[in-house]
Amino acid sequence: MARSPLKIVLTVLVLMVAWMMLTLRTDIDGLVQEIIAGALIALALGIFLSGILPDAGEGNPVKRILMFFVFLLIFFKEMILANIDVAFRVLHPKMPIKPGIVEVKPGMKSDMGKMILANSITLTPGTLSMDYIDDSLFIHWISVEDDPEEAMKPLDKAVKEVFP
Amino acid sequence: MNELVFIALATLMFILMIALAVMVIRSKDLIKAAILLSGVSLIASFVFVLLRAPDVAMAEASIGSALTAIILVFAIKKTNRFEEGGEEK
Amino acid sequence: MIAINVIIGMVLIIIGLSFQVLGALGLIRLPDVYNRLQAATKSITLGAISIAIGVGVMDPTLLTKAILVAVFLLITNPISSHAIARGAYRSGVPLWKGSVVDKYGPALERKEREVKE
Amino acid sequence: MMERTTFHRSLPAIALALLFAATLFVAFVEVDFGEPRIEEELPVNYQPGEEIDTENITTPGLRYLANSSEETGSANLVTAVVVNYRGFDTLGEVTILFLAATGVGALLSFIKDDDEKKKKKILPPSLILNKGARLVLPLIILFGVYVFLHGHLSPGGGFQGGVIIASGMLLFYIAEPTKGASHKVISIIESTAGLAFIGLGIVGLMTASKIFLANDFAGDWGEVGMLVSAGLLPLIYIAIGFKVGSEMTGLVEKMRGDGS
Repeated sequence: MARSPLKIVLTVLVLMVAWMMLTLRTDIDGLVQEIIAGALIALALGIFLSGILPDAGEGNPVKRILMFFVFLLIFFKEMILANIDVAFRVLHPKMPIKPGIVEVKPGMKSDMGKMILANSITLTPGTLSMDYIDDSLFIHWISVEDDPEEAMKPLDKAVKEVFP
Repeated sequence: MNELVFIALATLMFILMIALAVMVIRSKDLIKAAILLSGVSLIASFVFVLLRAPDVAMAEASIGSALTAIILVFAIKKTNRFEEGGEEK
Repeated sequence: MIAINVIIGMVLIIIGLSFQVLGALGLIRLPDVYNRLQAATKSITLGAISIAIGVGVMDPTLLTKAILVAVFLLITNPISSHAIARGAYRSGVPLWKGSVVDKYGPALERKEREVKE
Repeated sequence: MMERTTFHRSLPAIALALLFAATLFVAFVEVDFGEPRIEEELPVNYQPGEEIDTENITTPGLRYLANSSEETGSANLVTAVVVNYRGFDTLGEVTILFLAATGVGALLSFIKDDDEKKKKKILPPSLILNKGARLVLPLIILFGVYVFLHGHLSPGGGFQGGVIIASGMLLFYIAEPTKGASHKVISIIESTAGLAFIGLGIVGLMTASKIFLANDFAGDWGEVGMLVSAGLLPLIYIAIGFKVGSEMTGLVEKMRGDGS
């Protein structure tokens, strides 16, 4: 949980964007006031709270931000597929399920990456992340495959590019 | 809002609230009762939105359904989970 | 004549609602807590996001707030379902009898023994 | 849960509750919330926000509705009433909350945690919940600040914003059972915010109207609807937000005990 200056700057920027999204206005005077207030608040929160944010790993920031959008694309595609999958399983008269809890080993080291991977696994087809025990992730799988690691590869790779 | 829609929604919410409140009273498991109570608060906050009182709805949603439930759960954890005559684990 | 953004918003809201209904159906039909959570989390997250964005499209002044709500839901919903699943397993809710494999139980026992020593 | 044998005993109570609910419902349907209730007192062709002659008006609600944005500079009528017209009551309300939190702390200080419970080793908290709570906590606090800073513009205010911040801290406590904000910091924030509230009241004593908690700068700072407007109202709401937030956080912290 090192507090590098880059991390504080990024936190302040994200909080600032969130503030502007909350207080969007069209008149110039009001906008200027909101920007000043938002900058002060984001600065204070960023300096005080960037220490508690999870460790995000290290790497080239520009490349990681670009890869984040690639990850978002993959993630949204998987999420829509997941919903169609749920619809198919629920509406199918025989309910083709073969559930079980399997173990996979994610490739990333940073805590943030592990958390994001677990979250996106929960929202992708047929899987629900249960728990981390010593670096291995336990997944409840609605129809267990022979090689769960292989099925996780694309998502794991995408998250690893962003949060190594 | 359409008067009829308003009446239908409000009636539904009131019936749900009463049903949940009865379940809270009759539950022997106190943690279950605390969670159901937070459900009552959530529906109450929706009713406040229907009655055009968003300020009260915000207070009700955050105090009633989040803080009260957790404080009750913390309090129950310090004593017994089940009421007298209830099932023991 | 209805404006085009209202129509798009309505379509998004209807899609979201139908996903929510499917999630609720899954909650009834599937056999155990973990399978039900799967159906519920996925369809309710996408359904709620779709409804939020739909409202944002219908009223463009709310769009940024709707996106913020969607981001918040995307972070918090999977976390809460994970917490429910973990809590259920650790307080002894069994898997469905048709389950084929359970690697979590032994690992959890091993870890608990380690912590106690 | 619902034993059939005792169900008939609660039937009268249920019937009574239904009757009560029906009465309330009828009462609610009759009331036009948010609309001026006594239309006879309104001038012909009245538009909301238009200034009317308060001499002939006897209904306080109508008077607030017509003149609040002029007199207090607040775009949110509820805030105008809670902090300006009924500011003294709000001070009392905050004091009651403070007393409740203090009382809980005093009661719980008699209960000693048994040492065996402390020694019992538990599994560390789940990594996903822990990191997720850390990730969303700044966002929740930002939203709480937004709610109490915009109390005079949009629904919400000091109480709501403070409670939102407290529930964010509660999430952090659940995710991180062994850590938390120190009691000292919480009580310092709480007392400073309380003093600020009283201080803003004394400002009212020193300005033109010489009344405790008067809002004499209402028209001077900015137009209605701006972030900087409504005189002292936003400052009072900031003080209330910090006070309620720290009080509720302290309450939860006390109830939680030591990591159990």
